Amino acid sequence: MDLLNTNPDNLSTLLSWLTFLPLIGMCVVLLLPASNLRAIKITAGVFTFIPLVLATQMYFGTFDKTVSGYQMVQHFEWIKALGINYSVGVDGLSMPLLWLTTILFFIAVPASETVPRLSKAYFVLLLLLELGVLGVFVSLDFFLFYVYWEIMLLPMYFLIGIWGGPQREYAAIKFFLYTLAGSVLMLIAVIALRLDAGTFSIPELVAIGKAGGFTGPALLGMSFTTWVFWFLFVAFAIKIPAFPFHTWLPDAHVQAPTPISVILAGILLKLGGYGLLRGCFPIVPDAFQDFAYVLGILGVIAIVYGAYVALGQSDFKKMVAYSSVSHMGFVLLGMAALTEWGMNGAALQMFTHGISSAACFLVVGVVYDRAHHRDLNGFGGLAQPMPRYWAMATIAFFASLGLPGMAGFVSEALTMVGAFQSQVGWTDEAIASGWMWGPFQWLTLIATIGIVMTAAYILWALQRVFLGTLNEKYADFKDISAREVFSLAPLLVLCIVLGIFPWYILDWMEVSISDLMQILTFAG
Amino acid sequence: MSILHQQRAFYGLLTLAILTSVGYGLVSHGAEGMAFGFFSSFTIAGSLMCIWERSVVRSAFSLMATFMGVAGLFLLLGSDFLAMAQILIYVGGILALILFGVMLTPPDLGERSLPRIGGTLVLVLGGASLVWKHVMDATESLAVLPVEELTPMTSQDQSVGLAFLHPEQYVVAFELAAFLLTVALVAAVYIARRRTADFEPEEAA
Amino acid sequence: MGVEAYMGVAGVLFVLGIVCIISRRNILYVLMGIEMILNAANINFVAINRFGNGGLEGRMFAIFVIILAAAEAAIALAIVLNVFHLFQSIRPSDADMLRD
Amino acid sequence: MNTLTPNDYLLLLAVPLIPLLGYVVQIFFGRNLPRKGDWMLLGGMFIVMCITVYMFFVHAMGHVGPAPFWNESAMTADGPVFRWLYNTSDVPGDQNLIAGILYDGLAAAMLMVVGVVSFLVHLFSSGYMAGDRRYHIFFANISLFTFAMLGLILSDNILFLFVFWELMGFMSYLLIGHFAQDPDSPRIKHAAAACKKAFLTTRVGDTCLFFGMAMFYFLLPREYNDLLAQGAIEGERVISSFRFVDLWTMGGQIVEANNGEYPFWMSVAGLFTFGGTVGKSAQFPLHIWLPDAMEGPTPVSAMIHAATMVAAGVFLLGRMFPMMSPEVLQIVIAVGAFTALFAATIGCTVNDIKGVLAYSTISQLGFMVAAIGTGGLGIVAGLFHMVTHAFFKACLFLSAGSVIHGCHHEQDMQKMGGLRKKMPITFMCMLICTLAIAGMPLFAGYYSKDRIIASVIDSTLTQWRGANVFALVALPLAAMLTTFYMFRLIFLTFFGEPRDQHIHDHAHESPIPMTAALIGLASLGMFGGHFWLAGDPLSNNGTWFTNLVQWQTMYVTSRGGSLDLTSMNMIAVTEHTAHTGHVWAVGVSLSVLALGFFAALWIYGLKKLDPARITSKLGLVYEAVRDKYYVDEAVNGSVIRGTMGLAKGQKWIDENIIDGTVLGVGRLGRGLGTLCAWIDKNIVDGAVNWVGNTTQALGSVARLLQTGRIQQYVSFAVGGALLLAAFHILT
Repeated sequence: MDLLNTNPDNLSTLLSWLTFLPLIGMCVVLLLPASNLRAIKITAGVFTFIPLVLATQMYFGTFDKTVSGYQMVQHFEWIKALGINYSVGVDGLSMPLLWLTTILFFIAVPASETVPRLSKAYFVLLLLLELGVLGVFVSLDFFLFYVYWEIMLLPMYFLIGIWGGPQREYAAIKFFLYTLAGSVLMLIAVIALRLDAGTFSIPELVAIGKAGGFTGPALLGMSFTTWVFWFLFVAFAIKIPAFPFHTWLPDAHVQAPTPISVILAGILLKLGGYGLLRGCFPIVPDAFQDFAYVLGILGVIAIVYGAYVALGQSDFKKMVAYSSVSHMGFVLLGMAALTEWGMNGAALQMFTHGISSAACFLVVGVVYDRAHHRDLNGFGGLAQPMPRYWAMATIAFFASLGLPGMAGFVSEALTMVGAFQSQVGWTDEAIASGWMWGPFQWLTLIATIGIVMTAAYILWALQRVFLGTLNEKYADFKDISAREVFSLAPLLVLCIVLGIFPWYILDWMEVSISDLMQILTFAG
Repeated sequence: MSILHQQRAFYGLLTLAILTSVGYGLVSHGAEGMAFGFFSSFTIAGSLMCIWERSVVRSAFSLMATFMGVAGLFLLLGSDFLAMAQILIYVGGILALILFGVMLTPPDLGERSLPRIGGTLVLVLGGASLVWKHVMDATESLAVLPVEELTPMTSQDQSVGLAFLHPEQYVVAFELAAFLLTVALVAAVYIARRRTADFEPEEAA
Repeated sequence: MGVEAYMGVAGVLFVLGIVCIISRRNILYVLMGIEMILNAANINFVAINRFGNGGLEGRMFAIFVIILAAAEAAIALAIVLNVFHLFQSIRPSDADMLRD
Repeated sequence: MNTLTPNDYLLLLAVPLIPLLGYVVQIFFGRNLPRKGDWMLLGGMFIVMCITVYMFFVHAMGHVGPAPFWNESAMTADGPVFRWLYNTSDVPGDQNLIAGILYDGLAAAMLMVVGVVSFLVHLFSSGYMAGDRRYHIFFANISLFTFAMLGLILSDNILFLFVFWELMGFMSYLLIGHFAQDPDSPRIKHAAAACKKAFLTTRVGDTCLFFGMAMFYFLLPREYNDLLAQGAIEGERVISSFRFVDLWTMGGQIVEANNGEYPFWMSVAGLFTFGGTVGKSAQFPLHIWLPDAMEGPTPVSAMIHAATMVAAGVFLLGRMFPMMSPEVLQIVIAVGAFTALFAATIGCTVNDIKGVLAYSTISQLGFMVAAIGTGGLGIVAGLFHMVTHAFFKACLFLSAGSVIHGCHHEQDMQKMGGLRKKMPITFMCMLICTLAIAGMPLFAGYYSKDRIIASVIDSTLTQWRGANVFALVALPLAAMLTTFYMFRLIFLTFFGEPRDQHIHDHAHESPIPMTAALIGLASLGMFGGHFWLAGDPLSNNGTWFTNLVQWQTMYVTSRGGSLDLTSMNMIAVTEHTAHTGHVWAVGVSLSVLALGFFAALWIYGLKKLDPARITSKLGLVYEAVRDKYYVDEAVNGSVIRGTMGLAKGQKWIDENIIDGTVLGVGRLGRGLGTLCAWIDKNIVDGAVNWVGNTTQALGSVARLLQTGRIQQYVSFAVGGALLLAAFHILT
């Protein structure tokens, strides 16, 4: 199979258009006079809406979900000397996330009305961020992947650093250094792969990886594939964020303005997971399988630990931030299980968590815009003055809770059942003796505690904010405004529709996930 | 020695040098050699006199000899347009300018000091002779034809004129030169304009 | 006559130009020295052009040198007048305001 | 042998979809529909009731045959099939989840019960909730709840059962929390806490069920295929699936292959599934949420916390019964019996009218669970009791509701008294249902409770096991206490002089829709029992209901397996023991009834004995019982404070240790920074300054050359050039 099917006739420029539209938008916004904020908002809106239309048309139209391998590939030499070429393509794994990105950015623009000190620079950086994120999802050349990864980093730093809350500098710096450390590790790994395999292109690396063709030098006592795996894993784990590297997330979320934390939670966390499924697992599959149980353990720790810490929070947004840590733990657990349902669950969880956590952050944003504080104990009985807001908040939070009928449940159920089926870590004699209980079965059992605790902290928060006696300070709050509904409603509709018909996403992913599963050596 | 003797000795030596070079040229290369000898000695003598002369005016005029000598050499080398341009611009233009300069500045007769001139001359000539061999080696690398195979000299003023306006050749340089000259002219006028300050009487500083 | 002869003359003229600039105390001699140096360069150009492949480059270059020399002389003269006006003396050593 | 035709399935499919449609319409247009849209939902429920009753009589009632009617849903694809995970049919069966409808005896009975009870409760609440501010939202939530319950009953696989199971949990959260958003309701704070508590406790049970379900899904086919490989079972390889039909066949054949031995993991999975029932049907450890759930409006308590939702746990037990190994059944009996007794004792001390009914529900559920636990005919008794209990408990709650409605939301029995003249219809209905729950012959309760006691006696006689013995003692005692506290309630509310004159004067009979619902349920409570049996109550088999419910054995046998329930649980019910067991049961239940009634009459009716003296004599025991054995405090203290402590601890860990390490690194960095700064200033900077100074000194020397005289510069230039040339030449 010609990995990149780069024969000229199918060089469709659709993907390049999609990624570079925000850039054009940025230039247009730059040209506009800074004083005319309305025009800027409209242009930003237009230049996020067009990629959305494009992505939707691609998702439901041009993307053929039955064909395996990459589609809409565009490939040409970029830096001939180093063998870096601009190769762009999309497959079942990245298509839904691409669509999610365009949706969330389109929603973020109207949601930016209430950002303090809003200015032209904000929208410029926002569009640059969109370029970076779209680029990461479409790039098939590891170097291009890295370039977009770095592009995405910079605007995020400024967006948090300038328009954020009180300690925004600390949060921005912490976010920047954390992710930068990760991306440095990734760079080392990418270069090591390039030198060893002679190419940056991911499909070729995957082919070599599958054939076990890496013969690079050992480092720190680890074989080549192992240390490359660890470097890549740490780089992506920081982004997920996996357990030990997650402390930047709450600070970044608390300080970031609402639309930015919507994007941060909605998409940026998925880059880690996507990176693992695109760059780390298929390229060094045997190392991934050897250390799958470590990933599983980290995933479960994240689930349980994230849930407990969220329970202990008194800041509404920090609680939702930790809930993101907990939910992204499922992605890690699903991936580590190396089973069909596990992988599908992980990939679907990335999408569903994207929409549900974005909805939760918008909900927090709505109440923050009115009360200008996020202390959970300071609220009370908001359901009375704002009934429609309470209805939407319930749907959003119960979607992230994993209530059946909502998208969250499908992915969590898939991940849990997939993880339960995992035979990672089963010793051979255990299999022989028919004893069907290995480490991952224990991990799934522990993860159920996490699920119960998720219900606990969400319901407790809902009770403190919405139910009970109305705090007279908030008696005159007006209900959710049309603009806020415009941002929130599509996400909630998506949550419900995907809850009932998950195949809108799963069908798209099914082919590429089964391709990934072929890479596994033992019968997954 | 008194100044007069010095002058007489210097000019005597000069004419002697001119004659020897013409003679030697005649002997070694016939008519062409003679012409070369004459022109080259004329150039060098002119510049020597320019350095030697105490008064600026005489130096200026001696410079004219140098320019004429150089023009002659150009003729010998077959570029007649250039020789004519040399005479026209250098003698007619630049020399006149220098004379204006001389007129506008006070004469400073005592300024020449022979030992200085002698010292620098000896020094520079010594260094130059040191370097001369090296320069000669450098010219070996030039693709220079020996005298015999030279193509006969033909007057190329037609081609020079065309070259000036020929699009691939020098039309750009030509236009730029024209532009540069106008700018230089304006700049010179501007720099040397009479300041209003000159007209008010200056109080005691 | 060989090209060495012409270059010899150019060399001597060049040296004399430098001597003229350095030894005489009058700014005008600096100008004259510069003219000598430029002429020496011209001789070389034309000589090598003649004895070389005989194209037009050498001559054309010489012509442009001459043109520019003219422009340079005009500017130089204007500057000399100003110097004289400012320092009331035409000795280059007096115009040492650049020294801190 | 499937008697259901394709359009029957469409009819069945309509049953859950009508309330769903009603919900969607109500949510969007409820507010501005006439009478806020309650007639629309009421009409919808009426249609659903008619369908369920029609389907029940056409298919379930008339059918008396060996194999239960069922549908192979996906296989024969005559039933509507819903591909859930992947819409393409080329994905292998076990990867894609194909859900269909399983309409068998148990489902038929439950469907009818839920249909009837829901309709009557809708009718009742249209009157009871008349003045409520969020009237249309209440109706929307109730109809979505009905959708979830009907969906649960009809689902043919355990995953969809789980989906509707949790959806019901969510709806009970919203309904209990109904008053939590009503500013003028006095108990707004309690309602807020109660709904959260309800959801969380059931969520604990749900996760256990989820885990059990995952175990069955993964381990059952693996075991089956291993045995297949070893030749113990013939047939072709099996793919893992959630569908009940597959679970039963695989389970039955595995057990049979192990000649009756249940593999260990099957017991573990069974236990986890039972965890789900404990959570949802409020069995002993997880029962704490039901009494608090009384914060919700009374129709909610009637429908959700008496008839339907809590019965779902027992329904699940009925569905998953073949997978339960004998050890698990022991635990089931123990938990059921203990809950029955435990709740009954508390019931006697509660003064809140709905509180009494709440604990009575827990106790009755304990009866059902224990009955099913005994296996064999016990399943029939348990499920039958579930059906009758739904009717009379709903009626009891609704009558309590009308009492409360009459006494202007006064729930404390101490303040009531002598209301029988004021509210004759409510009194009559409540009396009928109390007789039913007490087990008076000819009333519904008698048949089912008597059968339970009979099955307990049978199982203990056939094999002397600890749990059975405990049940044998506990259940009759609980039955006696049930009669006692029910009649205590009747005497306190309806008989004697009014204790609170103000309430008594204003008490009034409820309006028509409420009383109509009460009469409907009361009649079902009365005739429900006899009508079902269509056979002599004393005989053991042949009753129409038994073979309706005993479908599993027949089902598996018809598929070539030999899953004999009785044999599976090794309770060989011989003809003889069945009969003697039954005689004993009738005797026990009648004596217990009499004992309970006269005790209540003695203390509360004729006021011969002052209850205060008994309680003082009992002293500490009474306090313990009255405070519900401090279970709430224990749970709050241990579990909830424990989790909160853990949460605060982990928050501290996260902030100080993990973040601490990062900050530590930061501080370390800063410390190093200051150190380096010092080094930098003194040493490095020192060097730089030194260099600076020396260069400056050299500079001043060099400055001498800067004479400003042009000629010197030219000479330097020429000198430099010459030097270079010389250097070049010499080297």
